[in-house]
Amino acid sequence: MSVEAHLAELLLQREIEAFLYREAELLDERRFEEWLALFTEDARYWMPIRRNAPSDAPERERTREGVDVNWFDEGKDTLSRRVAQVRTGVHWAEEPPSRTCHMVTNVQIVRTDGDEAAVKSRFLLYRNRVETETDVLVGKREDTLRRIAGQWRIARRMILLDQSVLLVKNLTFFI
Amino acid sequence: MSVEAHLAELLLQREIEAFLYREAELLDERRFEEWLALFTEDARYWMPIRRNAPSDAPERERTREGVDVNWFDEGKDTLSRRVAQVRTGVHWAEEPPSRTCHMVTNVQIVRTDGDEAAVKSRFLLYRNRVETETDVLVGKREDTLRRIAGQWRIARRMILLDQSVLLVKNLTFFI
Amino acid sequence: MSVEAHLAELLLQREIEAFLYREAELLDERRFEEWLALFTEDARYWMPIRRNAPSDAPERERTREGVDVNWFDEGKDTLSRRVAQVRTGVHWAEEPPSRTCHMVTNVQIVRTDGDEAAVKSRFLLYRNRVETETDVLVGKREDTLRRIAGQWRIARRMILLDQSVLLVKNLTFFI
Amino acid sequence: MAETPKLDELVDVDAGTISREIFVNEEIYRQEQERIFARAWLLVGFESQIPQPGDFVASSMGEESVILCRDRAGAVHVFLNSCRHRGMKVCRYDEGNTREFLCPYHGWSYATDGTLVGVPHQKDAYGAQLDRSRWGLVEAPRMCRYKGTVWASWDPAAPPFLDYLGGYALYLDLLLDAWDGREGGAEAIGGVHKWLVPCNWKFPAENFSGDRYHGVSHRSVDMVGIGPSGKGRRDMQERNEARSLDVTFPDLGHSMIAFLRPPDAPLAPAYQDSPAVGEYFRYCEEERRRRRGAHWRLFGGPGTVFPNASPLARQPRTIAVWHPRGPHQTEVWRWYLVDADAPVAVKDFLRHYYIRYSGPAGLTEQDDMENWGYAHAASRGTVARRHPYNYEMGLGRATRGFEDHGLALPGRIADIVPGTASENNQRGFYTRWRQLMGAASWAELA
Amino acid sequence: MAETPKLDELVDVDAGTISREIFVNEEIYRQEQERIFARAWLLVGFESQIPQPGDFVASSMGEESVILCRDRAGAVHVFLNSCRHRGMKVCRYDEGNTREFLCPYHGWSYATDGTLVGVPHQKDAYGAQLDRSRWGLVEAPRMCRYKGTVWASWDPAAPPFLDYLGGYALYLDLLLDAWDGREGGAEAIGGVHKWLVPCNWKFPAENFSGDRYHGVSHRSVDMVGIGPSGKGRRDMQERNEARSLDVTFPDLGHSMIAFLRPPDAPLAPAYQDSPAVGEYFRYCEEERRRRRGAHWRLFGGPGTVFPNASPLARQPRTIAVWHPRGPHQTEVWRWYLVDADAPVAVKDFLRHYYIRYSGPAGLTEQDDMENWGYAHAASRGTVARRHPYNYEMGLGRATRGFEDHGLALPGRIADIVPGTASENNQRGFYTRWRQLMGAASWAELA
Amino acid sequence: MAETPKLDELVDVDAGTISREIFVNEEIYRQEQERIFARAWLLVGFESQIPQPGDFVASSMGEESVILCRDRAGAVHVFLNSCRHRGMKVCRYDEGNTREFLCPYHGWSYATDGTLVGVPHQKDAYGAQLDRSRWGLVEAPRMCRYKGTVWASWDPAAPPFLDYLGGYALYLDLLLDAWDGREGGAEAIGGVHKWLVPCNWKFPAENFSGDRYHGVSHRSVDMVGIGPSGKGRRDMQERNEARSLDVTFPDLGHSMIAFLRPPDAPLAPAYQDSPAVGEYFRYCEEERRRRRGAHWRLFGGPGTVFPNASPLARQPRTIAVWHPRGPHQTEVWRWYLVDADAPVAVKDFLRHYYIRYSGPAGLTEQDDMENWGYAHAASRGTVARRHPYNYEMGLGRATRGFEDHGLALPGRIADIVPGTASENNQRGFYTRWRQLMGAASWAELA
Ligand code: FES
Ligand code: FES
Ligand code: FES
Ligand SMILES: [Fe+3]
Ligand SMILES: [Fe+3]
Ligand SMILES: [Fe+3]
Repeated sequence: MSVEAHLAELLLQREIEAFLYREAELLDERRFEEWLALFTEDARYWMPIRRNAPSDAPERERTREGVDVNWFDEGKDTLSRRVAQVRTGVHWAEEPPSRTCHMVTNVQIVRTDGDEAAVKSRFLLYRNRVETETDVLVGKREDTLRRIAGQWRIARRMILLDQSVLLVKNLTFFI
Repeated sequence: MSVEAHLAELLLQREIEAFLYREAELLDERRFEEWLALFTEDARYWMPIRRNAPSDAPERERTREGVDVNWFDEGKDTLSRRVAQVRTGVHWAEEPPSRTCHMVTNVQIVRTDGDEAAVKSRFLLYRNRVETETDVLVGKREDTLRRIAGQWRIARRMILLDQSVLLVKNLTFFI
Repeated sequence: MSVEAHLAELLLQREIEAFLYREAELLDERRFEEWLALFTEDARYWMPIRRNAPSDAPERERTREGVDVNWFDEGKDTLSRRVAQVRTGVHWAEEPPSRTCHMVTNVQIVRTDGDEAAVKSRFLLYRNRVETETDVLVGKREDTLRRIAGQWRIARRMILLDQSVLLVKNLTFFI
Repeated sequence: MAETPKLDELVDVDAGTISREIFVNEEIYRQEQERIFARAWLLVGFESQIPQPGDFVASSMGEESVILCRDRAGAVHVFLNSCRHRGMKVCRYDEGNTREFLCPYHGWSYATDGTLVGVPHQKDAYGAQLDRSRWGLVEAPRMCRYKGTVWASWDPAAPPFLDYLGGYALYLDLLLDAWDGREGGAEAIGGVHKWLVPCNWKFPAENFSGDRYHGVSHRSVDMVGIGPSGKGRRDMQERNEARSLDVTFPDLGHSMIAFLRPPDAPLAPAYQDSPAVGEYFRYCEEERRRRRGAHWRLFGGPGTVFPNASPLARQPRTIAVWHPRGPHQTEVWRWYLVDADAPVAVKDFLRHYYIRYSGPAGLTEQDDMENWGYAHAASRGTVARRHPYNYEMGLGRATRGFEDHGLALPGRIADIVPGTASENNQRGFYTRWRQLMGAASWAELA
Repeated sequence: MAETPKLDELVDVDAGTISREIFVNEEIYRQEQERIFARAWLLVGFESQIPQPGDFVASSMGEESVILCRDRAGAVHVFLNSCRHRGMKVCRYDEGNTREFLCPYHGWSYATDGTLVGVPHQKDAYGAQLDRSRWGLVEAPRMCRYKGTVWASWDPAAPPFLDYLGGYALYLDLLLDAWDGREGGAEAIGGVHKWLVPCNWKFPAENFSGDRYHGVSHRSVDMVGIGPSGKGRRDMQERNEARSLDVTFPDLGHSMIAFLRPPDAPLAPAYQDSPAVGEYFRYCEEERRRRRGAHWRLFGGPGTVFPNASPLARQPRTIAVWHPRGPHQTEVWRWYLVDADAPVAVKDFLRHYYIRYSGPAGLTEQDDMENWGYAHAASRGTVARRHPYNYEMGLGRATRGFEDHGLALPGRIADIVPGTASENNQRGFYTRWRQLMGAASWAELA
Repeated sequence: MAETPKLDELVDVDAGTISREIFVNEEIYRQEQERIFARAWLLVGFESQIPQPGDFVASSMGEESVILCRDRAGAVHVFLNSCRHRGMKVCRYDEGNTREFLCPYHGWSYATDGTLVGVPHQKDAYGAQLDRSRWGLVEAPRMCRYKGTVWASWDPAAPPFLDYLGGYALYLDLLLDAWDGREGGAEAIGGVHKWLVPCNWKFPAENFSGDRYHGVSHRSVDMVGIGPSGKGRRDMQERNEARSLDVTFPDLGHSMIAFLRPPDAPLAPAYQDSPAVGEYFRYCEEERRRRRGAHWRLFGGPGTVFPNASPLARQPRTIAVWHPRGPHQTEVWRWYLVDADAPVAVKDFLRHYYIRYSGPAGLTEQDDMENWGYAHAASRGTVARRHPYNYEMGLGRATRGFEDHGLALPGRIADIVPGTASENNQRGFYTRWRQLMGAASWAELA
């Protein structure tokens, strides 16, 4: 491959890692409006429920987007309402605000297609609030990123939380 | 250094990070046969037991490869049997399958020598299974990677788990 | 941008990631004197206490450097004494030594200015000692790195631990 | 802590005071497991979860794992999920279809009807010793299927389920009957929300029994708007036009928030975010008026079937079970319901609404969990436990024999000023709680 | 476990043996909450934390969260942080300024003086039922402000705070009075250290009461040097020249390590890392000698105000509270003090010294936490609990009516060989612990 | 829960039923600590772990940390790992060599024979007060070295270890004697597996006592093959040709699965993955036949020395201790044995086999842990606890005075059909458990 081609590959990886780190920064600094702006208007945000299924029946292992009850299965409109709720100042579950930390690792560009990139990453989300309340959520994300006017946007996010019974009392944060 | 030299360095780092992320993906997607194929035929897989030793007697701090009882101290043949066991469908400790997540960070290429690279990384392995059973293992890996026919392979892995008494009931997964 | 310019960007990111991974390696291998040498003579090491404040009173959310009581608010001299203490062999809180693992992620270069770089990163610090004692600390770091004689040095570090009540009994390690 | 006299000091529904002890005390919790959860009728699941012979789903009764299963002959069973030999959990899957449950420890196997069918080396190892008929899976001695739901009790002496429901059936049906007025016809959407909340199980149980009072909890949602017409939490006009009734059956423990619309009420605008959905409900309501006579006027809100099953009859239409997990933790299971015959577009519209409203990611219930958790935590201390909770709201203002334009409704009913509230239902809940905790057997309660 | 006779077997201060049971036994812990923490005077915070009307800070009394608040009229209150309706924690902030505390569950609101001022729909929902005057925030019936500190007790029958302090006030003042000899004048630096330690609360309480003996714990610090003159832990000369007194009040439970300098002692060199700071203390000491008469000679070290407030009078100048969090865990709160009038440079110098010495990141106290944690853990076992701790050090060698060059000091005092130690103070601490644990009421103790 | 009559209801070995309570009940667990673990002989470690004077290793007896130490004079001791002053854990290392144990809290120091040799400032601080001879480390009053293993008991009245072992010594020797028939000669490979399992300690203890029945647990390993000849779990021919004996000593509580080969049995092929290893064992067996007379025919499998030490005599050759860590958790310690004189190649071959078979990473035992953990969890519930476990297998089919071709074997022996199983050994284990739990002292048991 030519120097330019190699370089392009490296730059793309760098760009996307930077994008995901920036996203985490916006979330943990509670700059939610800027975070929302990272999503395309037609964005999908989906987090299935995981089930304990026999190893030979993987199709039962997670709930279906657009069909079953999921943890999240929504578009930008609902995401916007979540952000608006935090800003009311009377969203008690986030008053006082939680201290969150999104650790993003294992960033993989699995496919690029014109202005779209399919990206996998892993997350560890640490939440601590009030006195000693502490939660840790770990899992994978599969994003479809789209380059619009030179800026990357999230067109689709699938969140695969590695829990079946959710071990936290609520999901008042974004992953 | 020349542009080419710099680029080569960056590409090697990228290649190896991509390799380790890919490995984690295969493990967490339970594609164990593909994962096995990442190991050389003469591969070594070693995880010592850690001891509490005086700071001035570091030699007592871990068990010895090839001499003492370790958590793992084996080659590809035993690894293959582990994979075969998971596939029997009656390996109860993994039925239903565990939900695992390998987070890989701090990838350092500490030495390259022809087709071999000595690579250090850190891992956080999250395991959740059945209802609420949850384990977190954290530590370091020291790998010797070998490039064979243009593909990286794991020729040797040393896993330094940061626990003395193992805090999980079994090790039915790979690190 | 020119190839050279792109490459320079990539190399800087790589350099700084390598620097932070190296730092973590020195800490976890307890090579504290080498770690100290990574700090400039005028270095500042600050870790504020976090408070639960109303979302509309963010100024109350953390203690002030140089004014309030903080977890850490010191320079290289005090850091050096901490290292010297570990080396006495009678610093009981680290006898036997803790097993620590610093996982560093989300490395962001937020600003460069001549020989200085403002760098953000996230950490997960795992500590396990004696039999089953285990602590996990998660949060962010904001570093000012300075290039001196071609080597990066830490001129300033702010550690934002995502806890209010500290959930560990002591801070006998560095973050 | 557990003797009857003490309980009387702790729970004084007539005075409207209840001690915090019953929420945080370990001994009282232990007694609840014996006297309430090992005795009462509990919701296990939905028949629609196990349509075929051999289908099973894991469920929970109180603290314990159970298997809801349809045997090869089509009969429904509820089994304790534990092998009779050494107790191994015989089923560790959430759902599936099977011929038998094979214990992975020593290989005893149980048919889908619970009988012990396989015992390795039985002849050589046990000879005549083992009477297999006595060692099948422990089956809940009482099981009842009701309009698609499955209920069970561990106590052979428990009253029949319909007696246990009593007059409350009328209200539970507001959840389980189709909105067009036909009997039954509700189905659970695939996927069950399961999550942990750090509070005693009675916080959510009493809240759902009839807490109209916690509007401030949800003020943020009312400001943002997530309802089916884009505003507030739900469509309010039909509620606002109706009489607001807090219905409880103190001697059964069941309660519901209900609404009774005027005889001549026109159709209230609703589901305006989707013409198709609006149209569907308009059609259903016409059908409902036709089929149900005066009863079309009645619709429901949240409620609780004693002890821990909480229907929410509409907007959103769900049923939750509050499984105790120690005195200080509750595992919530939540099913979401739609009319089985509704068009796909309607089901999908409702599913989106349900999820954004309910559960751990629901804009509304996130704040409930925060309140239940910290209310519980702040009630554990030595000094806190000396100060009872206040249940005086609307004390003495409920009546039996409610009637409106010739429509009589069962239960002890508080007819409240719309927009306000009463603790009539919570007092009903704890009246029954007190009865069961004090009684050595169902016979004593008769 | 909790009957009086048993306690006598467990605690034998005359023989100098105390059973490990009192540190690890659940039942004894429960009784401590009733008989000690719900009864004794506890340190809540500093007035300087709430200078303005409406200012509040969250604090803790025993296991429970409380609010320390200055009402709109300027009066100081201590409230249980729990709503009277269903117990919700009404204040989840660490500090702030407010007009009222609004409960986020149902919206009851309480004025800063604790009165229940807001009850949604009171008229419609409660009518005459609810007597608001009976349902305000639970206020600590006893509260006392003392030289900038705020103390409270849950027991209306508790003796007045000054009686509770008794002769110990002289020693507590060594912390709270300005070093130049003026009354009061100490202020807490902003920021409170709060952290968890895996040990029973009595380990730190007894250690601070007067443990001169654990030098080996801190040997590493003595080798490294973190003191204000660059050596050891602190400036030693003034200590070395002084008489070393272990002071305890067995019938109060309070203790302190104190030092009495010779009448003719010259100023001892100190704070040599900073001429400015050294000069400040030289000046203060002159003032102190002038103002205090013979009492200038007295200065203090660590101590404990029974049960769990531990002043450290100087070098470093702090006060800690050891909040019980179950028998096996303690939450430490630690304030750091300076003379309010000291120059900024002095305050800053001291702040740096305090932090590197104290708390979880303090080079000195890190090792205390290690020792307390593993001493506790190693005392939980069945066999360990059969072997009491040893408190024989200096048994029978303390005297009352201590006097030196005409200066009489209160308390039972062990006059020890400088550099050595005694367990006089720990025995005093457990004497009082035994009294409170055995008494059904304050009256019994009178 | 803990009174004798109740225990009789819970444990009925004659009927073959045992209540789940004894596995999950907190009070029974507490009583086990007093009556079993503070009284019985427990395995502490191996002499080979402390070859030199001053060598020590940390170990555990029941819940408590102990130090196994060889003093400067070469004598072996077992000490409670807790300082007599305030309980600090005096040794926090897993192993090492030392002149003394220095307590890091106040500096008391103990010689390797446990005597209190160092007390800072003793003269000035304690004067005549402290009788050092009474405050040495708490030493286990009973300690016994047996063929390289070290055992101890906290009860001075415990019977001598050899009486405690009784006729079981013959079987324990199958682990500890060299395979060539010489006495002793086994050594522990360096490195001890230590890990936590979420189950009561009796699950593994009874499983090892003689559970031939759980083949289904290990079916996956039998399919994959990890044995020394590449197939199954181990070499089976010698087992298949032998008589299968389940041996128990109900009045001692010890058991083992044993095998008795025919007098004329030829050498069975084994260790075929390595000619060298196969040759070694062939040679050893010849020696063994020469040295042991008829006894060469006997070899062992898994067993349990009451209460919690479990030898596995061969394939793999290990011994485990099941340390209780609360009723719901067990910490396993596992040593792996080889003949000290075996060639390095043989030791290395066995080490690989042992590791892939045993422990948390062992293909075989991974599934045991899964079963023990979920069997325990599924037995905790209120309803589950009403249904006892079944121990009827082979009831009444064991005999005393077993003999075969003139070779008499001690113990109550069930002679079972090869490939099948019996619960003879588990019944023996619980018979003794019941005796100790019911007896106030060893005297009562005599
Ligand atoms: S536990 Fe199920 S067969 Fe033994
Ligand atoms: S709990 Fe505070 S208002 Fe109801
Ligand atoms: S605890 Fe060991 S010397 Fe004090
Ligand atoms: Fe609500
Ligand atoms: Fe100290
Ligand atoms: Fe097994």
